Amino acid sequence: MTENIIDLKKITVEFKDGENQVQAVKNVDLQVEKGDIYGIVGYSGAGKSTLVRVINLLQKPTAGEVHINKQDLLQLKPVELRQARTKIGMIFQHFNLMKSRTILGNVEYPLLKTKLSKSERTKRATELLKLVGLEQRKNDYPRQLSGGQKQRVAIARALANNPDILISDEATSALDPKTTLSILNLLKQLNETLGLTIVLITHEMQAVKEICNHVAVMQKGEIVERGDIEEIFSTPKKKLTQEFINIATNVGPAVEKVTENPSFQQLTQKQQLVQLNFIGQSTEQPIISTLAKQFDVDGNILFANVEQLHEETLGFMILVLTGENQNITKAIQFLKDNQVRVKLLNKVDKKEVQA
Amino acid sequence: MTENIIDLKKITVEFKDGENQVQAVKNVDLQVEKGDIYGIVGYSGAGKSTLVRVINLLQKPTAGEVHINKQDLLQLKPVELRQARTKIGMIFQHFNLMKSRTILGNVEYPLLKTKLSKSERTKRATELLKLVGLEQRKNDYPRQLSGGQKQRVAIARALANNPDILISDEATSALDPKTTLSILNLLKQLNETLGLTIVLITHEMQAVKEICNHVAVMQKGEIVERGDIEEIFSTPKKKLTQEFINIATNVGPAVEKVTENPSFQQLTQKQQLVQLNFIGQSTEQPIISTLAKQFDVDGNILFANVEQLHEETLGFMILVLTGENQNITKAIQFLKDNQVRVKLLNKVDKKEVQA
Amino acid sequence: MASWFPNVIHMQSEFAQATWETVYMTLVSAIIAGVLGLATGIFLIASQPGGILEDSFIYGLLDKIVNLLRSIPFIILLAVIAPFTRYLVGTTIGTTAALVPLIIGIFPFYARQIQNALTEIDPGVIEAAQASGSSPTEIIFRVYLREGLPDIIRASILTIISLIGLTTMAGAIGSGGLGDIAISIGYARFENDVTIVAMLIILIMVFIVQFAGDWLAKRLEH
Amino acid sequence: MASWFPNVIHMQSEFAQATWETVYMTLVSAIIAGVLGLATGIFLIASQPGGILEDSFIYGLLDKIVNLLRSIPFIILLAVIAPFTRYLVGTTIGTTAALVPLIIGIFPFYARQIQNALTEIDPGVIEAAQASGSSPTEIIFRVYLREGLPDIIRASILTIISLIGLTTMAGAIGSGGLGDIAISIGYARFENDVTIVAMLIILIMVFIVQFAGDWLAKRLEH
Amino acid sequence: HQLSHSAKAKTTTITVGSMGSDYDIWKHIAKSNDAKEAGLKIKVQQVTDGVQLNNGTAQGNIDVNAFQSYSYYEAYNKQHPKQQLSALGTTYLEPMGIYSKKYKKVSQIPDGATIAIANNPANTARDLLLLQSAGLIKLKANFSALGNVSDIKSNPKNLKFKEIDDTTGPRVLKDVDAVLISNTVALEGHLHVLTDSIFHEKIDQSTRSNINILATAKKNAHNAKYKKLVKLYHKKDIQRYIKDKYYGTKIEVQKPIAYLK
Ligand SMILES: Nc1ncnc2c1ncn2[C@@H]1O[C@H](COP(=O)(O)OP(=O)(O)OP(=O)(O)O)[C@@H](O)[C@H]1O
Ligand SMILES: Nc1ncnc2c1ncn2[C@@H]1O[C@H](COP(=O)(O)OP(=O)(O)OP(=O)(O)O)[C@@H](O)[C@H]1O
Ligand SMILES: [Mg+2]
Ligand SMILES: [Mg+2]
Repeated sequence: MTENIIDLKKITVEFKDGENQVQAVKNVDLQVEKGDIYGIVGYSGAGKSTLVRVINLLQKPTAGEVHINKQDLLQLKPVELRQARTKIGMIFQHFNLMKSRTILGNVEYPLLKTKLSKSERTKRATELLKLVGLEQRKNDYPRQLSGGQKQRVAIARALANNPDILISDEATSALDPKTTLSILNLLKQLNETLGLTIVLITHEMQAVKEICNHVAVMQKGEIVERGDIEEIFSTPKKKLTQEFINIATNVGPAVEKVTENPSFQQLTQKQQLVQLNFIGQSTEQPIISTLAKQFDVDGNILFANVEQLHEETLGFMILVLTGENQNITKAIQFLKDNQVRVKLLNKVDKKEVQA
Repeated sequence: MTENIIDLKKITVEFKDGENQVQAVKNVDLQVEKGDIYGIVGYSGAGKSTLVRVINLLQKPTAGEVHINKQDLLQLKPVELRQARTKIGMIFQHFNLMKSRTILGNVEYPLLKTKLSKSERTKRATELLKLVGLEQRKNDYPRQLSGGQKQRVAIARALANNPDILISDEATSALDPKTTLSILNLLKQLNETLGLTIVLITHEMQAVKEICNHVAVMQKGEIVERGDIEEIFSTPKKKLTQEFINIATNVGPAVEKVTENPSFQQLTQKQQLVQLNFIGQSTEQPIISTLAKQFDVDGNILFANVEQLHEETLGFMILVLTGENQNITKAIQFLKDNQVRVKLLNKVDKKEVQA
Repeated sequence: MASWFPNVIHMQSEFAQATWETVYMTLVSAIIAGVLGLATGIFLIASQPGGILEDSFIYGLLDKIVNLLRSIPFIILLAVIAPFTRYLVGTTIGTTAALVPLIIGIFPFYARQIQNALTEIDPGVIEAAQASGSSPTEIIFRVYLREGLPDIIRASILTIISLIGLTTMAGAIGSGGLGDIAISIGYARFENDVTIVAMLIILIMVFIVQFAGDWLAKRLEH
Repeated sequence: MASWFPNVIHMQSEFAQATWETVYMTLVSAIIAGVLGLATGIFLIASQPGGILEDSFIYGLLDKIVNLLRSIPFIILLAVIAPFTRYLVGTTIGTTAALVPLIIGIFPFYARQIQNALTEIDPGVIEAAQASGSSPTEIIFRVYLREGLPDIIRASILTIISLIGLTTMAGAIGSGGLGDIAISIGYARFENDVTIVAMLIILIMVFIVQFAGDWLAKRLEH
Repeated sequence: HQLSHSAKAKTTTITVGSMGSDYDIWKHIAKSNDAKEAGLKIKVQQVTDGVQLNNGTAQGNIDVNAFQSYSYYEAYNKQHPKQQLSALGTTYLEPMGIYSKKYKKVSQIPDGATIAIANNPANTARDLLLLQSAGLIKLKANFSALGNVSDIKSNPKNLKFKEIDDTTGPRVLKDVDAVLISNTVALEGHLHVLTDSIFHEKIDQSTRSNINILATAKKNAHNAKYKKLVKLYHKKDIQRYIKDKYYGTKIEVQKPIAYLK
């Protein structure tokens, strides 16, 4: 399981355009283990698309090495490269469907190279279309589909050839949440049953949280942070990562809203606004109940985002603690002793938490 | 403020395509008040794009009436229609930028019709590009931009002419969360300062919650539910709406995760898994603290999503209640008496909550 | 009838013959020049800078050959390639002999049009095919020729109509055909009715080609 | 020199004259036919079913005129439009008189090419312009002509090269030019060196047009 | 009409429209001392389409043309009652010849042989008349100057006719059994009608109408300057030049127009 199916070494990609020169990717290393689901997030224009396009050499890097499935892609003969590419499915940000083929024809396309008979191809493509919920439309042409429908066709096409690796460039950004979830579940299922390795560019941190095991955060062409999903979500090191998580978990906007709300600004002497972050088993112990029973401090939840992430509980909360001053102080100390990070919000610098 | 700037009456749109015939929009009424921010959500292919394209008559309805700003668009002369359109900005799902113009040129395009001088146009367009964070790239061409960057240019273009109405068809779906948030804030600010009316198609319920006052849910060409954002989010009537909200608030996946997780299935006799939904001032009273102090029932939060929505608190939680059986029963009764909806999860039918 | 078309009336068999000759020349040279031009156009697209088989030598060579052939006036082309024509069809005069210069005269034009048409294809779609492991040949047949089909058809209409025009010049080497009748009988001998009828028949052919082509292109545009 | 080009050597002033005539005919008719063809092509696009100024009558009319003009063999066109030519330029013989049939011979071809080129423009972009309140005229000038510029240039190259070919046929009405020298002196008199030199000059012109056009099209393709 | 106007203004410049070897001859004449002596300024313009050249002459865009035989001129006048031409005088007669690579004599031409003839009417009829004189075919009684293969009465050898652009004549010699080539074209193809052809026209009654003429618009029929051109053509130096250049195949004919009728 620790074998790296994708191993990009010191990848640099430059675009030259007359006088302009953009370094879209700068000296990036990226290792993805077989069977992993690897998320890539970052601002628009960070170089995510460019980086993943290097994986199947659609984008030749200006410098660096590309090892996929133990093959050094840059050293392969064209025919070998094409063979290697059949095992790397790709979902494009802009769908890239063929307008002259039906939906079915588009999904069948990658199968034309295989030894499957016409009817086997149709069968396989129809199955895939069923998976993405478009079997009814199989004889329509891309022009007749809505944005999300096109994206689902692109997903089916990328899976047609039973790839080892699936590269997904915002495959769900045009989809409604329900369809997004079902596609993510589909990907997860393929990952679990067939060992499909997935590289997922997405803007939806929710999606990352949902299915990724690892995540890399890109900024201005570089991977500024990477790691286990729990690690990144619980203890982000970079400001950018923090911001992304704040927005994804909605903490950023929530803090802003709460601190801007006059009614929460006018707390009594006996009240204290706090922000709590916690991870792990800490919630095995019922915090708020404990505060109430042990310190006689009531916790009123203004904002909460608590969830189970890979067997651990990850939580953010904004509470109004009400009680005697010394009790509140004790309660906060108790929380800190239990690995809960506490931030007093009355004094908080608005800028610091704002997105 | 109760004047309807957009008033679509009994709109039907049919696409004929040889033998095929798709009713993309079926007999839909849509009223949007001046200064409102109106969200439209729904599955991929539900007819959202088609419906909003009727607002500026890019899509002629097969039947129905289109009143915008008190004008009956279907009765206007071409020159009047064009005049009316200058006041309706539109952000397209597929950007639709002109590849022969620079970023700046694209944003300036709608201003070419106006009386502004060249330098005034450039000034205005540059301001807008600054707002979307692309001022640095203003002399680049669309080809040189990433997907998200293109979308931001499209946003700037739609705003160039100081429209009264802004139609946004998934304007933020290709954007990272940070940029999304800043765009949403921008829209909200324009809405507040200039009274811009916004119709927003989006797949991100988070975005809807963030800035919309009203929301309509579309399914198969019809608006199946509509109303105030608080109303819809707290007491959705249709299954589809429920599902969307569940996914948006992450309740659906959370319930699934929790109920599937063996450690939560093996609760002791003294434990009870519950799901709580609440809205309004109910959280003024610290629920969990009260349960602890009053009923000696500890509440351990497995999942929580609590937030402030237009001055009200909206919350979903999954808790493990621990205490004597009769205390738990009393605690649940207490919650119900306080307008908290309680669902016992041990017995829950998995299918019912699964997305 | 006889007073309006005094000469045509005695030339029915000549008209039938000429129509057949025009159809024959147009069809045969369209098919052969079509294949040649398509192949050349595709090679131009594939070998061009940034193409799927980028090769600046082949691109430069083809580009120059196409330009060269396009600079030779047709009448001179008839003469220049006469030895080649004789080698291929055994004679340099007559309808069949006309095919060779017609083909060589029109295929570079068609190749250029194909090149222009295929330039339009969304590079993203080509990339998607490459990503799925398609070879250049597969991309040519399964992507370029399919995605570009409506445009290829439009280019073909334009070319076939130009070709019909060109056949009228092949009269110089005894090709016959409607153009030849219109010019060397109708025009040169002042039998205006012959010119008019010959042109009407050509016009009908042009309309049929245009109509059928438009219909096909529209049908294929999904 | 003298042994390789026995005839050319005595014809330097004729060559200079002929080159000028060809350049003159090509340039002037390219400009006028360019404007006419562009206008016709744009009207075809705008009036076509689903176009920004859909009008099936105008579309049908233009479509038929273009086809009609394209079905007339050039030699006959010379004769048919002679009265019109005389009305416009006062004579039917000579270089200037050749402009009229050249223009009428080439502009329908160019119009068709423009139509084909503009068909390619992303309808989404047209919609975006419509949504911003642009009038049909604005869409034509600010969207079609700009977005389609690289393709318009490619179509123009193809047309200008075809036009250079067509000028060689205008010798029939005393237009002069390189094609005429190549045919009526070089070819008819077996003075091969004359033919070769005339064609080389034409070839150079073709290359200049192609090169300049390609360069421009590439530059404009952002 | 600027051109005719300017022609009047500069009365000394005469535009002669011509083609082929006539064009060369008239370019020579234009530069000759004889022309200067006669006070004539001549501009020669090549127009390769006979119909256009006659039209242009009738309309006054060309002052005088020099390319056609009398029979073709008559046919033109018959078809264009509104654009009448007038013959100024005769120039020369050149014999049309039958050429063949395969056969030395007309009698050797076999059954079913392919004969290439000109596709321009000035020469088609003349070609057919020559074939008739050679005894290969018989033509209908009303055979005109615009006659063509459909006017053949009998074709005992079942000859096949290919109408071609006559300037390609020398080039297709190899591809057919025999080609009829006008002298102008033959000369350019380095063929000498008197020695290389297997049969050629005699200068007799039957070929009288093949004599070449100078023509002008009817209204200029009596223009003295234009008439001077006829005299100029027959000047000694000029005739010597023509004889040398065309090996005596352009036989001078200096007769009144009435002789041709
Ligand atoms: N062909 C190109 N020429 C010039 N610059 C380019 C080109 N393609 C991409 N870029 C630039 O490279 C940078 C990275 O682009 P890329 O598409 O990888 O971004 P991204 O992270 O995928 O963004 P998004 O989330 O918006 O899709 C951007 O600044 C972009 O403008
Ligand atoms: N031009 C067309 N011809 C035929 N059917 C069409 C056309 N445009 C849209 N449709 C169909 O109409 C329905 C509604 O499409 P629409 O684009 O409005 O969906 P949408 O709600 O915007 O979806 P998405 O969220 O995926 O963008 C879909 O079923 C689509 O396939
Ligand atoms: Mg991208
Ligand atoms: Mg849509």
